[in-house]
Amino acid sequence: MPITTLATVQDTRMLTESVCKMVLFSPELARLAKPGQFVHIKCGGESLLRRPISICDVQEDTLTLVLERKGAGTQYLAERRAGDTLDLLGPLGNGFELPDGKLLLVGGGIGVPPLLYAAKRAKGADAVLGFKTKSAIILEEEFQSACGETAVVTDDGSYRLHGNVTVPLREMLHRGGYAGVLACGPRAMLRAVAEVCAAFKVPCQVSMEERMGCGVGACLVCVCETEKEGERAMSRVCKDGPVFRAEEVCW
Amino acid sequence: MPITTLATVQDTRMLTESVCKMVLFSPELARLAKPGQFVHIKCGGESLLRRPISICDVQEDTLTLVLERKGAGTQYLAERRAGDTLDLLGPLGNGFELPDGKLLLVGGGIGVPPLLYAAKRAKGADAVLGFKTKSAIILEEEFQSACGETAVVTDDGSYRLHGNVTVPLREMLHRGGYAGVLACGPRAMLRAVAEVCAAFKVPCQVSMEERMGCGVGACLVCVCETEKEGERAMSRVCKDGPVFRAEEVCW
Amino acid sequence: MANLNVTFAGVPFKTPVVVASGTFGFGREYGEMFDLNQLGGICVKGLTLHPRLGNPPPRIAETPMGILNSVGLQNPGVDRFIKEEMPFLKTLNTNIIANISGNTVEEYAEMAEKLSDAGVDIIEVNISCPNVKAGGAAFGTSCDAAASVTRAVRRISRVPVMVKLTPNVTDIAEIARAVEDAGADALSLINTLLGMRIDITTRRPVLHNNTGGLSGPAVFPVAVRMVWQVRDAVKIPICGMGGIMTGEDAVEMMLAGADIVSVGTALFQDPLAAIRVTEGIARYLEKMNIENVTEISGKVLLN
Amino acid sequence: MANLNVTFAGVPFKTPVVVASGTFGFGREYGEMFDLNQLGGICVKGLTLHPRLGNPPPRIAETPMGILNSVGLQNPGVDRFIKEEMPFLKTLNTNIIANISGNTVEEYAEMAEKLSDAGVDIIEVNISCPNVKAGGAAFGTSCDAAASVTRAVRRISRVPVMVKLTPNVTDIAEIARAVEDAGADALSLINTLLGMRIDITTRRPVLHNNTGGLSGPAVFPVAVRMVWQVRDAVKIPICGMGGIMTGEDAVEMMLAGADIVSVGTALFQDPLAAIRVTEGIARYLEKMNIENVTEISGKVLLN
Ligand SMILES: Cc1cc2nc3c(=O)[nH]c(=O)nc-3n(C[C@H](O)[C@H](O)[C@H](O)COP(=O)(O)OP(=O)(O)OC[C@H]3O[C@@H](n4cnc5c(N)ncnc54)[C@H](O)[C@@H]3O)c2cc1C
Ligand SMILES: Cc1cc2nc3c(=O)[nH]c(=O)nc-3n(C[C@H](O)[C@H](O)[C@H](O)COP(=O)(O)OP(=O)(O)OC[C@H]3O[C@@H](n4cnc5c(N)ncnc54)[C@H](O)[C@@H]3O)c2cc1C
Ligand SMILES: Cc1cc2nc3c(=O)[nH]c(=O)nc-3n(C[C@H](O)[C@H](O)[C@H](O)COP(=O)(O)O)c2cc1C
Ligand SMILES: Cc1cc2nc3c(=O)[nH]c(=O)nc-3n(C[C@H](O)[C@H](O)[C@H](O)COP(=O)(O)O)c2cc1C
Ligand code: FES
Ligand code: FES
Repeated sequence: MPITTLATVQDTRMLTESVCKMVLFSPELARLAKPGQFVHIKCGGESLLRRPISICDVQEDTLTLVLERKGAGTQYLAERRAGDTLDLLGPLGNGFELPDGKLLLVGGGIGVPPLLYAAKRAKGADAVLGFKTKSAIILEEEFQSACGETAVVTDDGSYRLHGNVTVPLREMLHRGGYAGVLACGPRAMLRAVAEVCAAFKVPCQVSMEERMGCGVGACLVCVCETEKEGERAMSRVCKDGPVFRAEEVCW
Repeated sequence: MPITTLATVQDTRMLTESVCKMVLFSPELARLAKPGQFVHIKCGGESLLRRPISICDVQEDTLTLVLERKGAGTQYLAERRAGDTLDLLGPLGNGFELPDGKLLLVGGGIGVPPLLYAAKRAKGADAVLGFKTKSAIILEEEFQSACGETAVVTDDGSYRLHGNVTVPLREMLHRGGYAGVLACGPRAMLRAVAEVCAAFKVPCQVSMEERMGCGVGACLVCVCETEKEGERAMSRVCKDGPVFRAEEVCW
Repeated sequence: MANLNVTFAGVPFKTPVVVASGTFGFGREYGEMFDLNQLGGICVKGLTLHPRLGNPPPRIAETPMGILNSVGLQNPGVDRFIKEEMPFLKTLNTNIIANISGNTVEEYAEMAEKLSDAGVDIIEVNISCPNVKAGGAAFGTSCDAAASVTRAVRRISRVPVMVKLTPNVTDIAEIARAVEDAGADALSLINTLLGMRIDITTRRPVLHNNTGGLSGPAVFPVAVRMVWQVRDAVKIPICGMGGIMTGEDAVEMMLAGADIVSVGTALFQDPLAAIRVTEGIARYLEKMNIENVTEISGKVLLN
Repeated sequence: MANLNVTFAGVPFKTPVVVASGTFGFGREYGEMFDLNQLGGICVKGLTLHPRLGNPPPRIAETPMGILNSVGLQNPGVDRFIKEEMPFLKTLNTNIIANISGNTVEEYAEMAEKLSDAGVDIIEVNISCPNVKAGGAAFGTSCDAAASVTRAVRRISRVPVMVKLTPNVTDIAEIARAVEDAGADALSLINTLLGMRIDITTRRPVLHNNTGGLSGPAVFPVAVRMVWQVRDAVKIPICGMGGIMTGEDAVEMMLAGADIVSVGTALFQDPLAAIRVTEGIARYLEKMNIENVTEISGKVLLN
């Protein structure tokens, strides 16, 4: 059950030139939030719409968000400082299902953050993280301490493995032992991950992105085409998602 | 010649529950500003229009403004703190003519501030200041030190003289010795002052208010009906005014 | 405490604040966040005779103090609505307004027939959806077409009929009169203004549908003007909407001529917006010493 | 440095950015603040055959990201404009666009005759002013009336004729086609959307004229959509306007179909807005490696 609440910014830090980590004090949300859920944040008086941001981590009374400065809304968020308050609506969305057993987490770019909280709540996890280039890498240490194994790839080979996430993904699935794959990142990456998982017959959950209005499932603007038991539907990313079974998404 | 400039807030103070005094660092504007002129201030990203505020005083490199919190724009201004910057367009308008000789300044409510700078620049001045009630009185001491005599009236008699500004005005004009009257305040007050001055045959200048767009004379939204040598015109408060000869205003 | 009761098209409303079609789904989601019985009414997501998947995403774009949407009437169809949603909606102690769109006059009539005994309090005839090809706005931009839809629904419906007007017309008063003459019990306005945004990096329209409907504060002054013009043109009651964010906005819309108001886009910023608007109206009435909210409708004093 | 030259209706423009009629007076005031020769053109305050005092104040009201104005064509009349303002304007190295409004077709024609030899580069025929009773928008809402004004002015004018369209119509493309067929050399759009604000304390409309014209960012998505629709309907060039605040906005308007753009309300927030818009366009072109600004007009890629 989502709530609206004013959360106080406790700490902010730039992780890269454009990615900001923000710790918010909000005991209620910290209590309610599950991995894969998100909050819908009011970005001052100039933006009419809230902005959806995934919950990256939860610690006692605080929520950690990691966000990339893109347009006016995320710019506003990145400018907040300790002591400022933010108007949050959340927790929203279904979140990841965490089956018993070890999980393989696959994140790309700004899709990496929500997987951290999943890593911490999972009964064992390995991770494959993909970034454009070395300077875009975020949260590597956090994943290393939360996961058994953490593979990092960069598109340009400027750090660790060269190439895309499907390379280590294949290898690790080949080795076996995973109860499922959770993926978050650009659509093209998710699709590729879904295909690999299908080939390996490993259940895969993907976290989708779409532009949102209400955030709670009422306005039907945030849809993703899905097919379940032969029935095509326009499912709501904010309510039926953001996490979908990969095989149900019409790519 | 108006300029746009970023001025830094040096100091703010509430003079009454809703009236705020603000000192701005702006050497260029301080150099250019004449009594009776105003600045047009951008009030954050939510208000499309700037807000016109009279120049209350000028001191070396600073400008003093006194403003009343009414709607969103003045609320924004009243919330500024030392170190914040404001985007100003100014100095605007014609300002008061300051004839040689002693002047009588008549101010009502939030119309009082611009007369202070006039008092300081005039070759001798007395003042009549009117307020709703005792708690609304502003700048009394400043006028007392800048003027020979300062009469204060309140609508409800809660301080000094009871009644409206025309009572002391008549008395003082009766005594004589004034080269002119400068008035700023609500329209009804200005009209009454103009009538009294006409009866005493003392030249009277009034500072008018109107809702503004450009502030520089280009858009013609801020007009005041005037008549000069038999010709009726819609004069621009921002450019032809805000100060008009009382006898030219079509009340 | 001021009295917020309004009788609108013969239907008693506890408060003059309803939520706008398409912004509130069928009520369940916001029902998790506040007590729906505090609302004057719920106008449900636009219904069509057959289920519709709507347009592909993106379906929303932000504009200065507004949004564009191009949902395209995604809905389960009127039959599943009656079967799956009305049982829940009937448990509520608030008015239910069914919003219908058809491809033909006959479809409108068929839906009205089905809904008349389904327990809805009012049928809102949407002749103004900018996001569908057939039907929708095509009916709303011509007096004849608007009148014929109204007549057909009015003849069949056993509940009051409210017709929703589009702002994308030269003369909204003319359409309003035609709809009144055709028997409408009430009018609602405005639906969205047609708009477009283009991403200058990709050169593509932000909305997959290229254009969409503009709502939110940006359209408020247009909505107030149109409500005022329509108030002047017809005698039937008006549900005013378009950019209402606060109680003050609602009062302004009522002074212009609205008997009740709808809150839509504001919900996206504040899920409790409709309640806050209601409280704001009550505060205004108290401050101004006005006993009944009905006393302010249409009471603008022209210059 | 990208090339910003545009030939518009046969007239060379140094940059595609002009200032909108009614927001820039006759240029003198802003001329104190920046070099007017940096502008692509100046569209002067709307002129009428005889001097007009305009409407009583207040003439402006603020709305969410917009303004309403009801100036009502205050101007010294076309003769005094030619005598008192043109000598100054002719000293400038930028295009001068005369904006004219008439009560009758004959008045429009008479003004065009007077202005043809006065040194203006383009005559903009305003058939869209929402703030005057006679003339203005009445001509802009009917294809026949719009065409007959256009025809009359086109017959007489010895400079290119640009017709300014009102957004307050059901189908702007239809009007645009009628005006093109009647011989217009160019189109400009949009003029203001009719709107209203009411002060809820006094219950009076904020504007003395009760209603006024909405401009500024609030209308931007509507303007972009209309420019796109009109681009699709006619071949003659388009001057796009309505809510442009930044270079990015101007690019968006050009992608939708504008050949040049006008900046109006933005000047009230930033007197140098037109220059900033010009710089923003140049920056975009450089970033995207586009040599000529003309390459982006109408180049939206539809979904
Ligand atoms: C469920 C979900 C979780 C997300 N989690 C994160 C996160 O943890 N960290 C992070 O940096 N980003 C996240 N995003 C993306 C983030 O919401 C967008 O980057 C952000 O909304 C952009 O807003 P803006 O004002 O900066 O950009 P603008 O482009 O100015 O925004 C304009 C409009 O488009 C919308 N929009 C633009 N890009 C996106 C996008 N990619 N997804 C959804 N809406 C978009 C905005 O919300 C806004 O309504 C998430 C998106 C979704 C849907
Ligand atoms: C030449 C001039 C000098 C002024 N000097 C001062 C001063 O020194 N101190 C001071 O407190 N006030 C002064 N005012 C009045 C001040 O400009 C308004 O109180 C202010 O604009 C209100 O803005 P708001 O956003 O708070 O109110 P809102 O009512 O929310 O404003 C809405 C719109 O109406 C306009 N508006 C509202 N009231 C007025 C008004 N009285 N005059 C002009 N525009 C108005 C606003 O500028 C804005 O565009 C002056 C006005 C003028 C014309
Ligand atoms: C996402 C969205 C979906 C909408 N769907 C419908 C609809 O199905 N039927 C309808 O009549 N109006 C629909 N509308 C229009 C609203 O009911 C309302 O008329 C409009 O949004 C103006 O009000 P607002 O500014 O308060 O949102 C929709 C609006 C939005 C924003
Ligand atoms: C104060 C004001 C006065 C205007 N006067 C005229 C006019 O005289 N003639 C005209 O054709 N348009 C007039 N307009 C409309 C503008 O030229 C322009 O079409 C409109 O404002 C939209 O552009 P913008 O949003 O950039 O201002 C006026 C607009 C404003 C704000
Ligand atoms: S954002 Fe409204 S349904 Fe998802
Ligand atoms: S505000 Fe534009 S002319 Fe005065």
